[in-house]
Amino acid sequence: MDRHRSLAFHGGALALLFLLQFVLPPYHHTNFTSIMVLATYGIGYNILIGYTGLLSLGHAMFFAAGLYAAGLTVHYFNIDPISAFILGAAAALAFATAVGLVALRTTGVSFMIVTMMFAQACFLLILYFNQVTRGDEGLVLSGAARQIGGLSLTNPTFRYNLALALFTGALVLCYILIRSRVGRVLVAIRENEERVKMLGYHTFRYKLLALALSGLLSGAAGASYALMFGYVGATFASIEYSIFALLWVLLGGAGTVLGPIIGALLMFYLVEWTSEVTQSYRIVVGAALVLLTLFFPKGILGTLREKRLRWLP
Amino acid sequence: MSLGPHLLLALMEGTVAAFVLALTALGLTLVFGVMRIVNVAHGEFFMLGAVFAWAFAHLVGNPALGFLVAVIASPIVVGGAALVIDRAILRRFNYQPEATIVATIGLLYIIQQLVLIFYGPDARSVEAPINFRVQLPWFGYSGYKLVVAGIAALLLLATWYGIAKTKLGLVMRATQFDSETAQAFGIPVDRVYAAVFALGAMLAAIAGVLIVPIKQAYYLMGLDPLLLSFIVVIIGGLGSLRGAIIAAFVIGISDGVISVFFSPNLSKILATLLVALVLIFRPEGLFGGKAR
Amino acid sequence: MSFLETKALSRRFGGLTAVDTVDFRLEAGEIRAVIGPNGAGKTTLVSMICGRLAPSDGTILFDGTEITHLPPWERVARGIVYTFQITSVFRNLSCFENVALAAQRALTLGKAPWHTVDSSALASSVTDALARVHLHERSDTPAANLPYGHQRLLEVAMSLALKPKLLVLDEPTQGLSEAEITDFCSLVREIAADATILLIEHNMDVVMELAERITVMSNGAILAEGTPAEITANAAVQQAYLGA
Amino acid sequence: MTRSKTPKSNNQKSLISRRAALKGLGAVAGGSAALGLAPGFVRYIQVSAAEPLKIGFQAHRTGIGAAYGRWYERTTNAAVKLINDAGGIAGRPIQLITEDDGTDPKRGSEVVEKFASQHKVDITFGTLFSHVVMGSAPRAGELKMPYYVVSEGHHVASGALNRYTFQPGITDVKAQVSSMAPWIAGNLGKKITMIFPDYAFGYDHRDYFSAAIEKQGGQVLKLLPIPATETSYTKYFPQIPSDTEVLYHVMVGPGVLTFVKEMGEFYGSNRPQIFGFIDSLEAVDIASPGLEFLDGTYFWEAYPRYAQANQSEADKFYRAAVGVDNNGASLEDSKDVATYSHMFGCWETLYIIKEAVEASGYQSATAADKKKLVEATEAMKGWKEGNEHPQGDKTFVGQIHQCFGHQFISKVAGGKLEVVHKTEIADGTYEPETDYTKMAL
Repeated sequence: MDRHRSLAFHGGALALLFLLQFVLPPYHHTNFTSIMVLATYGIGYNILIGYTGLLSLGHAMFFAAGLYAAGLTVHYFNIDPISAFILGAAAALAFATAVGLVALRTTGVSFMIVTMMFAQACFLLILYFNQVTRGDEGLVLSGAARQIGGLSLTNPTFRYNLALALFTGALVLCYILIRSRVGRVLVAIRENEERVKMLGYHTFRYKLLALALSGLLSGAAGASYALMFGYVGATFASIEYSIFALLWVLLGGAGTVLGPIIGALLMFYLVEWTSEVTQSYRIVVGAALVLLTLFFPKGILGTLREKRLRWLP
Repeated sequence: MSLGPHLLLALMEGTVAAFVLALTALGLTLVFGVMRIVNVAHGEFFMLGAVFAWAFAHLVGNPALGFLVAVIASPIVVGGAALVIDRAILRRFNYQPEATIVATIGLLYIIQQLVLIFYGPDARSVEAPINFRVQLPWFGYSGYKLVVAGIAALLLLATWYGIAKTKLGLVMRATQFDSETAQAFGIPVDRVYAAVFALGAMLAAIAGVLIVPIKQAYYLMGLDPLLLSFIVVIIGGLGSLRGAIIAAFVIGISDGVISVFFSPNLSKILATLLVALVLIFRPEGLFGGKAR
Repeated sequence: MSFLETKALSRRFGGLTAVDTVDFRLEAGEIRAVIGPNGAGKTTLVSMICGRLAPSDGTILFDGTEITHLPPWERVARGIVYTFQITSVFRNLSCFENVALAAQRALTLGKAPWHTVDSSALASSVTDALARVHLHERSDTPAANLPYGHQRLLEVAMSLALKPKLLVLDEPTQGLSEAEITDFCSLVREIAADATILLIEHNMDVVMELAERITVMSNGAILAEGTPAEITANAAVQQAYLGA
Repeated sequence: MTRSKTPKSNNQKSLISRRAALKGLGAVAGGSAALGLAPGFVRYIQVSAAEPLKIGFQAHRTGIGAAYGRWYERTTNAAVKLINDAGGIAGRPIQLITEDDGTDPKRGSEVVEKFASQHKVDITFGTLFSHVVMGSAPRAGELKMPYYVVSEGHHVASGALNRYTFQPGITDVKAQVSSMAPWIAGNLGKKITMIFPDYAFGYDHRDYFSAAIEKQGGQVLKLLPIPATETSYTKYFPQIPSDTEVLYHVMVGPGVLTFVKEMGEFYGSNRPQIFGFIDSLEAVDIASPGLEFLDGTYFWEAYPRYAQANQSEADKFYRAAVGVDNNGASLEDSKDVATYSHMFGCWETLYIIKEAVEASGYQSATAADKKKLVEATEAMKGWKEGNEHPQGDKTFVGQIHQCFGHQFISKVAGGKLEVVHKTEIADGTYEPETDYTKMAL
């Protein structure tokens, strides 16, 4: 019963996103496209913070790994977007695994600090190899290189549906993961890692798996962003983009499948509206973070789940 | 310039940077040690120290007197702000570590933007209280930088004395060791936390005041000291005061030397790699105890 | 050769020696109680046996092989299972899910994390374990909604689902009512039919009722060891612990 | 252009004047919010005989570009007012719609999108920082939105962008630095050490100046890139080879004053020739305490900040219209120094847009009309000095969408900049690296 309700809820959300493309005005059409890509990044982040209980402040490095792996190969070697996407996601997966092998040796706040530092080192590496990356200015991918089977990635309808497909894939992956036995172990690690260890689990491996999957989704989102919007720049590796993921997930509800997209949507339009009346959108972001921790530590969906929708995964 | 003097200059620059870094990182690690929380807005306290130093120096007018006022008043104001933050926010969710991280990220944004609104996007300088140039046979050097190193050394000593020898320090150490037992023995843990949080902020603020005649006050200046402090506390062992100070010198001086001979970006990348190595061989940091 | 043996096992915390060169032996099938005043080193000793703490010195042998440096999950795989002193069930999960976490582990030992589990085998294993502690009817109740005594039983069920050879119970009866304690004792005897039991316990009635042999610790060392009768008669124990 | 310019140094401005400035900014923000509402009303009313021509202005109101953005807005508003007072463009008044991009490339492309889809503007213009241009231009190209940037980066002329992106109002960095080389080699020395920011803007200097000075028989002895966040410079100076004849600096970031001060401490009175790009000190008062060390050094300027003895009528007119005094500071606040070598680009670009719209017969925001506008812009050859182009004559190369103008070299004397040399346009021109006109429209 709960299972059906939950399937209907998420299926309904995806159907709504599909239908929205027919009614959204062009500006919001493009915004939704980019929000779905960024929400995929959010889902990746959520697997780690929401379901495994690991607070990373360096996820922009995985997003950037996908962004650069896909972007640079398209720019320099002219490979096709599908291979570039696969390459980007794979690069992020490998990178996240490598980072995990070191960073997961720490726990709690040290993990946060270490991920943040690694991300900053990646940001500096991008600047350091400016001959290749063009540093902060970044690279523009030509429209000609961004074609899949004759369809241009600059075509809004095509792009919207690709973003939707990416988001759906991430959502389904996340949904299956948390319903699986592995997902149960991850949640148990979030609740009490020591106990899970004494139940005989090699918790390090599970955390590594969570981080790798999280990096994979972040990187897939990064690669898609590069290919769909044609720009690759160091800004996306900055700490700000790690904080954004945290903000979306916390706002939407950590440990809820749809939380990241709700958070990303709300945050986008909150900044959009406030920037019309004030230039201080950062205060809005900051206040949102503080107020969330004080009054809604579980985020929107998390609070809903607590109050009524107990079946929400 | 030949290698010898070049290295000397690098060492001098690195040492001055290390003293300031040690003060900043000490504040961060003190807060972690006693309260078990990480203050991501720590760099903003550093920045606020610098910005208020500009404001006070500007109000007074006379450089030497203005700086003197700034050294005393700026940390007090910043410490006061930290107290307000502690009461209004951190205490409400009982210093829960993850919530603290998120809330202090929020504070980082809020503080930066408030400074941008009321102080502006400009970098503003404060005149050094003493202005002389030390002429070495090979190059000239700012006398004020040597003064900064001296003051920072005194402050580090004073902090050590405060923690090791005074009653307040004893209470702090007791709370750090076991806050529940401390509470049971009648130590007002709540107030100790507030005091420690304020003290941590004041240490960062003083570092900001000292640096402002060298580097100017600028609303985005907090990120670098924050990241460097993070590197320092991880290498030194979270919560270890001795580790933080030793690591500050390792990082400060090596950063000075590497960035003189190679690239500053490279030196920061190398520092991060060093952290990775430390974690592989000693996850608890070079001087950290095993996590309890 | 003993089922479990420690040789000169020590653990120091800074300047404090919590366990001091302890030689401890346990035979298969035994119910052994470890008693001693607070701070005697009981929990430190069993923590080293389960792998929660690394020893400072000494070795641990289990079933003929050295396990001194094995991580806890490998010890669980060999059959050493620890039941927490402080109740550590997953409060937001149902009883079934709690035990399933353990059962799933037992069914996938030595396999990769993504290995699938046959759900009917899992279900029967969980139901078995719950039935042994008489919680099978509350299978869908969230652990948080159970009364305290039942949470302790759930904790035991999780351990049982791991198919222990050596079950370490750390103060299992703490906070239980008299009636619950009686039930608990008979449960332990049932378990002992196919597992060795190492019990840390403060309640002397429980100890006397259950233990075949008793080890008394004091100041990090073993003060005495013997049958309940021998221990009751031991003057040193009376002086140090029973407080005579 | 990509640099952390915002942070100009100014240690004398009082908090009071800062507040006054903020009030002003607030008013601008409020005004433009009102403007943001305006399009809706205009559509419904439909009374005006001439439908306004909507120009979207992508402004750096916040983020690291804020100090520059402020002056870009002032210059743009002044030019729009003049054009509208004189009857607008093709008889239609300009309706300027300003959106903040936060000096962020992602937001930049969203702003372009918003202009095109929501405000339905005819033209987008005014972007300064390179990374924002790079982030926004692809979207402008996809939307077929004519996009006129005022960035001075070499990105347009290099062929990295697209058929819809132009830079007709300001000479690019490659041409600027190339035109400096002959004079430096001839007057200051041939052995050069370069200090430049370690990011894209600095790389243009590094690559194109090195090439240009070698052509003059000179040599770059040492390259010293400085990271964006650097605030302390002493450690870099020992790396300057002692046989350096000319120190070439284009320092930006929060620490420009520190840079000069520490350079003074390091060298004392015994210094090489020093040549800098005014980017180092845009929006900074040359007479600030701490900058005395720069006396007798040289600067590139695109447009002399201080009114010169032979000041043109056009410059007088331009200064008065924008509200800049003879020292390059705001008429209202003599401490509020303009970004004089860059902001003229907004002014001139608006007049070029006017010319292009009128020449193309552009009517409405249709694909066909926008194509005509692009082709008309590409067909232009250059402009003569005058009130519409106060900085001076320019040539325009349609193939690469880039203009070329005269550059100036000024010497610091008594806290002011005195022009000592004016380059020829030909000093900076180079072979086209691309041909946008061959791209599909």
